[in-house]
Amino acid sequence: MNGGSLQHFFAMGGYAGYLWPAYAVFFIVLLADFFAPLLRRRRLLRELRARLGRKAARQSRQAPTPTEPA
Amino acid sequence: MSAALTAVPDHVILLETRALGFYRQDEPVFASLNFRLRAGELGLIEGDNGSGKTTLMRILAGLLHVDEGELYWRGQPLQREHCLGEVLFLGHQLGLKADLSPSENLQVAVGLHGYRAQTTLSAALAEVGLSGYEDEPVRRLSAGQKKRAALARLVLLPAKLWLLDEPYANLDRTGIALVNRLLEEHLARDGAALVTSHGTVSFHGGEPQRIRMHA
Amino acid sequence: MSAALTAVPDHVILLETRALGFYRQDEPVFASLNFRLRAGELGLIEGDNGSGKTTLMRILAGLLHVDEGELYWRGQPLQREHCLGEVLFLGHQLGLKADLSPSENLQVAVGLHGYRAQTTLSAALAEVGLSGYEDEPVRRLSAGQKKRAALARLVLLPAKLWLLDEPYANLDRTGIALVNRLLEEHLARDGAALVTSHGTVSFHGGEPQRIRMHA
Amino acid sequence: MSKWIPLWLHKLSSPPTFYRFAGALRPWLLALALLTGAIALYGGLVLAPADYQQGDAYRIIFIHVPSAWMSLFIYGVMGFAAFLALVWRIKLAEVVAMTSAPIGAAFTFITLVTGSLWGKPMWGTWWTWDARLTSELVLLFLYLGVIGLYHAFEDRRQGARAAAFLALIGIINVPIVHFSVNWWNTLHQGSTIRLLGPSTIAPGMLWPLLTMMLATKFYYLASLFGRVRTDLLDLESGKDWVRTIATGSTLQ
Amino acid sequence: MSRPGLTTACAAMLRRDLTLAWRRRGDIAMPVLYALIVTMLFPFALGPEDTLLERIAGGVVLVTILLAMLLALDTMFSSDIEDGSLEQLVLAPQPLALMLAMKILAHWLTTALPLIVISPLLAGMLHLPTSVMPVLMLALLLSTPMLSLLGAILVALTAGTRRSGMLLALMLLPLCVPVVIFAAGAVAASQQGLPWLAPIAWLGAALVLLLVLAPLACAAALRIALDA
Amino acid sequence: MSRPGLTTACAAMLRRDLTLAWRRRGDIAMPVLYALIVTMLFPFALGPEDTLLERIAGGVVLVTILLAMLLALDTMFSSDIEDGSLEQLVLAPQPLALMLAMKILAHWLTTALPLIVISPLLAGMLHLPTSVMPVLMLALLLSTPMLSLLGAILVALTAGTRRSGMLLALMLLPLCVPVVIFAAGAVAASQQGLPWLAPIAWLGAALVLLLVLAPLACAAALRIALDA
Ligand code: HEM
Ligand SMILES: Nc1ncnc2c1ncn2[C@@H]1O[C@H](COP(=O)(O)OP(=O)(O)OP(=O)(O)O)[C@@H](O)[C@H]1O
Ligand SMILES: Nc1ncnc2c1ncn2[C@@H]1O[C@H](COP(=O)(O)OP(=O)(O)OP(=O)(O)O)[C@@H](O)[C@H]1O
Ligand SMILES: [Mg+2]
Ligand SMILES: [Mg+2]
Repeated sequence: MNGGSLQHFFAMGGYAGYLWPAYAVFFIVLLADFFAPLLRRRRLLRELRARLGRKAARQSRQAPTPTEPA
Repeated sequence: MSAALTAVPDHVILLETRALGFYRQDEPVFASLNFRLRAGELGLIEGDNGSGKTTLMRILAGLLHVDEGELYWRGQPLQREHCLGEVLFLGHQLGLKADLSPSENLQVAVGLHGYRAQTTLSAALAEVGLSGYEDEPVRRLSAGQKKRAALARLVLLPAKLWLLDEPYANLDRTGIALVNRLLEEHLARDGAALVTSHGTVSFHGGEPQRIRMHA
Repeated sequence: MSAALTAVPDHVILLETRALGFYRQDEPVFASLNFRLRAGELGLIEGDNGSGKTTLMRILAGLLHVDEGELYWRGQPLQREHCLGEVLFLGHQLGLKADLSPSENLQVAVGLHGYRAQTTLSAALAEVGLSGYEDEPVRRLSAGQKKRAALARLVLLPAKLWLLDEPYANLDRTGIALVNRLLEEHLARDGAALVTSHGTVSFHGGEPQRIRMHA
Repeated sequence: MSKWIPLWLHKLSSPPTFYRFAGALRPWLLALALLTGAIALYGGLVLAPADYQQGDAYRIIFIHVPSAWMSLFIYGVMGFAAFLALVWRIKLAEVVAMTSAPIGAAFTFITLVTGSLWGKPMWGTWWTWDARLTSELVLLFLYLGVIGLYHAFEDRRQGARAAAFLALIGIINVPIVHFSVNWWNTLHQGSTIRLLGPSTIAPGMLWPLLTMMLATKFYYLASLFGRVRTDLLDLESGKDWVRTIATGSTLQ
Repeated sequence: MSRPGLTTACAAMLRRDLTLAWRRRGDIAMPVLYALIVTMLFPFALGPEDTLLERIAGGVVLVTILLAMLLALDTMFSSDIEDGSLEQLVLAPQPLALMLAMKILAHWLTTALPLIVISPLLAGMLHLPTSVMPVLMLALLLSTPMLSLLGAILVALTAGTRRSGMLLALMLLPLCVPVVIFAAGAVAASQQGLPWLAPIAWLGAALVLLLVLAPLACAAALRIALDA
Repeated sequence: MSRPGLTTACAAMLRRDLTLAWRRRGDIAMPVLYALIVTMLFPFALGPEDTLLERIAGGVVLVTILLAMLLALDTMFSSDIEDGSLEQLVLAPQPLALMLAMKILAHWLTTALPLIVISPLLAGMLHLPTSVMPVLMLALLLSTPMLSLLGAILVALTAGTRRSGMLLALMLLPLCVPVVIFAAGAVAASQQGLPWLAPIAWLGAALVLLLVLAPLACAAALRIALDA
């Protein structure tokens, strides 16, 4: 394909202003949809590690101190 | 701390009621109530269900108007502006926002009242047995845990007079011991407290003054 | 009354839990809880604040689902349809409409559950010490009076099993005695009851079965 | 009760098994989606001839129609999973239903946007309150309602069941979207493409469309598996198998 | 010791809710006042031009009344949840769906009925021709119970959550739209002298279906929402 | 032992209310969604005729936004009363009027501001000309705080009563009407190419007055309402 027909291709018979935004929305939305859970997964694992750490700390703190007598 | 050294001037009568009475629909809830509460003293308000304990507390806190008789604060006729910030009230409704965590709730209280000397927020929460629950929304706490979160205000805020309406309700035994310990420390700091309670309060810091409400 | 004559068949195991467990956010509130409650028996659920007493009660009442383990009712796996109307639940929230009077509130309950034999509405209110307050809107009652209005359901409605979450809270001494008397009568009628409480329950109708919740 | 489900399905519905299964399959699904998608795009944008009426604008069809189909298809999947979740309390079904919702919402959104981008040159307006357009907008609201309800609950599983209930109620909207062009006189195109029976569309336009339809299906599965894996980690965060993953070990 | 019959139980529920509504009769007036205010504000906001007002009257009245109902929906179960009455209802030995149907009926009687009664007044304020009013009221009589029933399901679903307000609006919208379209369609047709029976018949059929299904769905939803 | 300064206290209050709003961010979206739904229902109810919609757009948007705010007003103090936080606030050693001003500010930020932000969208849905939008937003910026302030006094007055709903609507109506008239007047004038500054100036003057007086009145009203 030469430059002229490429330009012709992008012009889309004068409908470029409608066609390309449509395709852009299609790809952007799907990309966002695909990567959102991956980011969430990373955050989740980080939080989970932090929580496990806290829990271990709580348990080690609780173990030696017996419950107060009434 | 410093108050203990200057004991004499502080042992004035903090709160005094003279012939206090309150009416609802022209029927007396209580009438001609007289008592004096000194700094360092604990008053125990006793009475059956519906005898007017909560009503009395709300009057003393300044939430209800005085129908009859007079109220004196440090020997002067009580005016709300004089005792603002010196009185801490804990009622049947705990005044906690269910969507905030205990520590966020306390931060608001501290923002309004300020800290008592030598206390921190996390220490207060630890003292009432809520460590580990600092950041849980209050709605997720059990009934007793909510009560404890409200009690942390007593640890944290500066106030001379505590008005505690049934502070023991919903608490387990360590919780009851906690309230008693807080009261003892408060009295030792020359604070005063008025407490309503139905249970047998095993309070070890001396004999409290008993105020009976007659229904 | 008639049940006392045919005591043997009724002394079956009313409620049984086998390895009951409940999780919140994947953390156990309690786990592997086993107990049996027979007709005529009182179970006392003990545990500190936040140990899961209320949670257990709500599971037994059928308000929360069973996460783990099994529940048996009269020897059969429990299904809500089988025990509807046989279980009466009194929780931290009393289930009273603040705009209705105690007697109106009870009328609704009676409309849904029916009367127990030989009871009337006004007698029930008198028994819980609310005579004179029958037609006062509940919002105008004191904390203890509200509790008593809720307790009147126990007097009035037919039910085999009572689930009472901290029935003593907010009550004065006569109120506590009242709860104990109601419990004794209920057990004598071959009813069963599960009660949570922090205070020392001075219950005179025999030694209750103690169920401890470990936090 | 789960005895009704065949054994292998039962086994697969155990969270750690499915986590591994989905993890293994997902890259392949993604690759398939990209491959078929690329072919469809080349076919649709380059090879296919221009429409004699609409010129090149009709090429929006290659994303509009597959997205529209997906918006309905995913709702169907969600409804089915919701049913399983409500009746048998299968955790995996809850998760599939709840993770389908955002993907479905994404496709619905794409349908609405591409539709109005197509509508401006064809009908002269971005939007009219016509039956198909409105019911598709309602579909978006339904998806958003399901997502919102799910997140409104503190307890994830309880939220999943409540939202599943809502999803089931809303399923009546799916036939309305599909048949609205037959039931009411609308501006929107009637059915031209039939999988069974003759279609009234040129084959040169049809095959890229069907290929794109395949691509979106593959994409849906890939995206779904990714989301399900993440949600399972969250839901099962107390369990040992998640702990081993969190603390960085053998399982991926 | 006998369990009360269904009629007794239904009567007890209905009586309870009506008494409560009467005790708070100010709140019954609330949707009515709201609708009045909205209808009064329109001439202020749009200018008092009779032909314009007449043109939009039917639609504005319908939308206003449905919104006023939406406003009141939120409270259908909320106070019962807060004070624990709903738990007691769930535990009562009566079919929950039936009891909820009574609650929905009471809600409709106390919010929708007053609105329908004043709808001619509202329509008159906007100069709707008197000949159209019977159709408007018929449309309202059929569409308001549908909103009550649909709303009840959704309110029940959000009962256990903290964000009920927004969700309710979001979830109700899709269900509102067809109701509004058909009701407004009937009114518009009648105003233009066209036959208006078809949309009314559709509304009626949908209502019958909902009358049977909605209470059951509502009961199921409530059980899910309370289980926390 | 030192009492915190006014800024600390104000910051604590504001932060508390904003955090609470954020925790229930769904409820912030509620008035917004409500306004969106109302605006969407109009084309359904009136038919999608562009000139008609354009003609009524300004008025409908104003009325809708004010109603959405009215909707949210009711909750300004209610939850604080129920859980006893308001008692604690009254007993705090800080000027109550100032603390209430902070609450009102938080309320405006969380309900009115989002509405103002989406108002161009609403207006666009009804085809209001873009040139009129700045005037519409200016009118909203001045009139919504007035509603918040006036509403706060009324809500405080009705806080102790049980019939708050009706009372609130009844008392707010006379106060709403002038605000709507001036705001709609400005928008209509701008839409017709006439000068619109005079009504805007009136709104501004009233707002300044209210900013000073309303918190004081609100504090006094609350003390009365709690004393029961
Ligand atoms: C916002 C505007 C639009 C929306 C929301 C919309 C929505 C939809 C939906 C939901 C479908 C799938 C229906 C089904 O599978 O049952 C569909 C299909 C389709 N749409 Fe649109 N659409 C819009 C605008 C347009 C425009 C402007 C055109 C072309 C002029 C168009 C052409 C088509 C075609 C050809 C189909 C395939 C029909 C078939 O064979 O099944 N759409 N649209
Ligand atoms: N709605 C809830 N959501 C999440 N967690 C909760 C909820 N209610 C209670 N919890 C948590 O579950 C645990 C058990 O609570 P529960 O109310 O059963 O305790 P309890 O034994 O009744 O205590 P108390 O004596 O204080 O009433 C507590 O740690 C509490 O924080
Ligand atoms: N808001 C109210 N309006 C009218 N009357 C009230 C109100 N609150 C309480 N009362 C009545 O006033 C009397 C005293 O109530 P109060 O709450 O002070 O009692 P109490 O001693 O605190 O009782 P309890 O031990 O039950 O908490 C009671 O008879 C009650 O019915
Ligand atoms: Mg009391
Ligand atoms: Mg408890």
